Amino acid sequence: MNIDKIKKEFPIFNDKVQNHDLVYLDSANSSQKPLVVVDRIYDFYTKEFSNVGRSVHYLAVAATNLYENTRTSVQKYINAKDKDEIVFTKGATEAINLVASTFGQKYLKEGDEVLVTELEHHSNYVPWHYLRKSKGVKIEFAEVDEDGDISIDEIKRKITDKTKIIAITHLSNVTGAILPIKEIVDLAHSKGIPVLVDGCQSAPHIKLDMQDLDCDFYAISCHKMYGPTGLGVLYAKKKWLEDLPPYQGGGGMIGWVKKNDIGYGELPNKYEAGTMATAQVIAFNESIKFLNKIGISNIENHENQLLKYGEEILRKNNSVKLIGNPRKKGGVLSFTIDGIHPHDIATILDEDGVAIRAGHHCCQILHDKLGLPASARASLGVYNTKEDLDKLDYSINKCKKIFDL
Amino acid sequence: MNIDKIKKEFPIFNDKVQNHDLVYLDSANSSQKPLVVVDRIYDFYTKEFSNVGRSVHYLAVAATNLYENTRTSVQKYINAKDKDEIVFTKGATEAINLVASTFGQKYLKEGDEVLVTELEHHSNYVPWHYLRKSKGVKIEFAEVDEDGDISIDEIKRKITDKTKIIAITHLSNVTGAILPIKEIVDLAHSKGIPVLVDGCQSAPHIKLDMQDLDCDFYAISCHKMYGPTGLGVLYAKKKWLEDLPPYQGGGGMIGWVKKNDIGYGELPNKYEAGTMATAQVIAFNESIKFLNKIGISNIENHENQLLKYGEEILRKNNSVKLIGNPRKKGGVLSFTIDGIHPHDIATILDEDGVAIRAGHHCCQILHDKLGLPASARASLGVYNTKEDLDKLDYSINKCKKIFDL
Amino acid sequence: MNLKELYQEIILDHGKNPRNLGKAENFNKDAKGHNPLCGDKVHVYLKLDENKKIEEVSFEGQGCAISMASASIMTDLIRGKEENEVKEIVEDFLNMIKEAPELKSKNLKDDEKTKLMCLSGVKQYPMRVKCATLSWHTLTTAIDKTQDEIDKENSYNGY
Amino acid sequence: MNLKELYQEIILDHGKNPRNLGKAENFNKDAKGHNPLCGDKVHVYLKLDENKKIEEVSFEGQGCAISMASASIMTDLIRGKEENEVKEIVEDFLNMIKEAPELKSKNLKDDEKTKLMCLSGVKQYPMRVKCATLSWHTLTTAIDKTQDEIDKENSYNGY
Ligand SMILES: Cc1ncc(COP(=O)(O)O)c(C=O)c1O
Ligand SMILES: Cc1ncc(COP(=O)(O)O)c(C=O)c1O
Repeated sequence: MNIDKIKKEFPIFNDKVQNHDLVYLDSANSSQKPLVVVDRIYDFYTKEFSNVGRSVHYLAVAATNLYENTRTSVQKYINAKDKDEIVFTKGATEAINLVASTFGQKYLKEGDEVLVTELEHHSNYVPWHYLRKSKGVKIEFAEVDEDGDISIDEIKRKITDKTKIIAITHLSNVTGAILPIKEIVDLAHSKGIPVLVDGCQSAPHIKLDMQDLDCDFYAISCHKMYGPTGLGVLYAKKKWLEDLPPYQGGGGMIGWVKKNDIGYGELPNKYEAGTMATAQVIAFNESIKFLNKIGISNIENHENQLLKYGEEILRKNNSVKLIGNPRKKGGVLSFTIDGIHPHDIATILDEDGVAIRAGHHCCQILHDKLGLPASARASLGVYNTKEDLDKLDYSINKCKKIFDL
Repeated sequence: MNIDKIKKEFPIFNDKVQNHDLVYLDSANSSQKPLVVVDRIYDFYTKEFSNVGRSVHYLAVAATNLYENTRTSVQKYINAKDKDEIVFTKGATEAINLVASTFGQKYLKEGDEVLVTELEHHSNYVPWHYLRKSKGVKIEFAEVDEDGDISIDEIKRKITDKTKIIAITHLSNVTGAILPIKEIVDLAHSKGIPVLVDGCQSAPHIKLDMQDLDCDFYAISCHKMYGPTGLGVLYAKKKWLEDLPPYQGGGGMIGWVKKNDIGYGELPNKYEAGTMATAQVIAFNESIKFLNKIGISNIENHENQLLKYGEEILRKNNSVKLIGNPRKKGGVLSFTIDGIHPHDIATILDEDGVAIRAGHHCCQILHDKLGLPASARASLGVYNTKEDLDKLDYSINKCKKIFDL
Repeated sequence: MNLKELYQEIILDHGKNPRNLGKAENFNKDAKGHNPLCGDKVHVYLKLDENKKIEEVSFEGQGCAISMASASIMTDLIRGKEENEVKEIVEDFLNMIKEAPELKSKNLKDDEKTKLMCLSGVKQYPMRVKCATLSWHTLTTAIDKTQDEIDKENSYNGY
Repeated sequence: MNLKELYQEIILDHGKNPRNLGKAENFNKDAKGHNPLCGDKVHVYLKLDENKKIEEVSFEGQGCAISMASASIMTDLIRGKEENEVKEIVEDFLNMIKEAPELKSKNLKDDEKTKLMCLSGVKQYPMRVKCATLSWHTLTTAIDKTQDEIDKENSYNGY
């Protein structure tokens, strides 16, 4: 696996940013885009543009086919059983809102429990909070252990007779913990509880297999997968998509419309109201092809090696404290430095062209638990190298010098 | 105003499509994109990409500024009072769903009435239908007259003590009727009723002034405004955005987060949950600049002239029946031909490179009322010419020949 | 693409003057089909005799030349055939429209095949395939309907 | 951009050893400020005497060097000044951070201006402007608070 070659496929690394080579360590936030994806958007808009599924003219037919091709690619990428189980959304956030809203509407009532974890991103907490407000549903939190991990035992402890759904991250965007989803789903299903998985951080980095995981819902964010912004995927088992009420209403999702009643369309149309993100969906096919070309297990290996290397050098660096030491970990290096606030770290690193993120990373519950107002996070993508991590280390030392540590 | 020059700004017209010059008469469905917009997307992804508002590094700061610049441009384009009144959504459909859901939640109860019209697109009916199902709200329809128009008197007739909101199109995507929104808003406000306007078809074609119209909500679809797919705008008066509950929940829209409760962020963040369509928002600024450069009143004039010309030649064409003859009309030519189904028309026209739309155009209520299962629709954009309409006429005659009319 | 292949004489004729149009008198099975994207509708009526032979068949509908012609030709063709034969013909037809170069069914006579092949022009028009197949899918629905479903429907009128 | 300008000696010093940190004993006005995107928090306590002069001021908070230094310098600077003078200073400071090249307030002595200008390095770091201004906005909120609002708050604890 030739990272230099792969890196060259990303135009952003070919130019200097602010007179520096860009050391991009913010992929958990959003990944950079390979040229093939950007080119596809360009070509589609300049040569082939049409809206999807509504007109019978040539361009519309072609666009509709391209759009549906991406659905098939996504299906294959995550090994879903049926292409109708792939719903395109605005993002992972919308995907989770869709499930919380429709599942909540149909199945949740006062006193029912939703089990989430302390690792959850706000996008996998706020939508459930709405049901607390509107229906009196209770939200229970599986707690992280001292390693920033969640064990299957903790899940077991928190499941009660009232647990109606489990909403859980696959890979924590702060501690990097990879949770044992398959075991959790097994456990949950043995009690008749469906499971929604927030797969934002896992989808670009580890192999996914919906039929093996057997989860009920899986939310994906395309812009973290080397794809365009404004696009996400909800995977849901067909039985749920057939069973749950529709989410947004509008053009394209109807079956028939009368003044006194409305019938809804078949899958997957039922959940794709209005003009969709046509160009983005079509371009996302190139992201999938890009991932497939390299091979997700190669990506996983590469990022694992980098992660180990990064942990090694940061552990050696005095006053740097790594956050989380989970059993299984993905490419996220969150840390603090005693005496320097994460924002100051990020600003000083940025001056060297090293882009990381500082803050609570939309995980305030977790930061409260860890007793941290904020943390610094370096996160990995397929284009990162050991040199990037060396530069990170170098710039951290610069921070320490400025702050006289 | 030099249409040839303007047309050259749209790369799609520079190549043959299916060995024909493209005669694109489907802009009411979605418009073609000028090169500046596509280039902006390209440059952003290849040189400047970062997520918005979350990281403190250079690229993130720059992206955030660009993102907010578009908000200001939209504000100016529609003359809204405050930039925080501009909310970016997935599309107009989401914008309307947002209002129906949040307004419905807070203000609607059993027996309350929502007043829509028979002209409405499904996107401005289905979201209200949900409230009928969930809350027992009633939906009343202002009826079209024989000209496919809605008069202020008809609105007056349909308002009752129970009317809690009016949701109405500005410009019908079938009959082309431009409704007297300002008068309707005046009337509604005199009775304390807020008004949501579906501005999908008006925004790219006629001058908008939110402060003058004084409506409460206005929904816009960017892909019909020479902008990217997957993006819409909700304009809402600040008092509403402050007053209504949030819509989707997730990252970026929170104020503070605790295990037992959540506070929401300030405007406009409150309504922009999750990673937004960053690249699309940034590129949409170029669409606004493009519209401003030509000048919306020039566009309006140009399209009006074309519309008159189109009506003239189609009226002369035997067996073509135009749909709708409203007092004020925008650039939409819907028609039927006795003895040829609209789908057959569209297919035959397509063979000549003439792209129109056939079907119910997401307006089934209206088609039921008109007694039509479907219609054919040629709709105009800034790049259209009289020659385009001549070709339309020519190809219609070819249809007639094939069908022996 | 080729308009002449799509709009052959026989299609235009059946499109303009559909055979077997109207509600059947004594039908014992029926089904409605609908394409929500374009608004095409069809209602197929069947009268099966005690041997599951199609004694009478007709349809009501609104649609383009392709869909009307397809329904017209279909109804002409299945009258007198047995339920199982018809199901086999439907499958054969759908295969042909989707990808197969020709019809293979032993339950179709050569002149019937020729007639049906007039609809094959639609292959080159993906958006129009649904027009050609709607009535065929609806026919299958009607045949597969159980007495239970029929009873239930009689008390509801969806669209 | 220039890190040295941003992290001047005085900023680092105030950042590391903030003055006036802690909850005031006998405050009569206070307010909490919060930046939801980054998690910075500040709580400003004021004791105003009968002439609306700021007798005592302190703050509690979590944040970066910039925000801690800004709060520290601010609190040092406003002690002993009158409410109206302070409001004018806040405005002057916010203007300077936003765009004005210098401070203009007559209520600031020259050495006070020099101290405050140490925060001007933040101008070149748009994402950090909020760090520098959070405590100042919070100060304004505290000053503007009515007795009614104070009473109401005592029964609720938002964050
Ligand atoms: C009048 C009208 N309203 C609403 C919509 C829905 O807009 P979108 O599909 O962009 O969400 C459209 C376009 O499809 C429209 O023409
Ligand atoms: C773990 C996790 N969940 C959910 C999200 C939300 O995804 P999006 O912002 O693309 O909707 C993110 C990314 O921001 C994330 O990292």
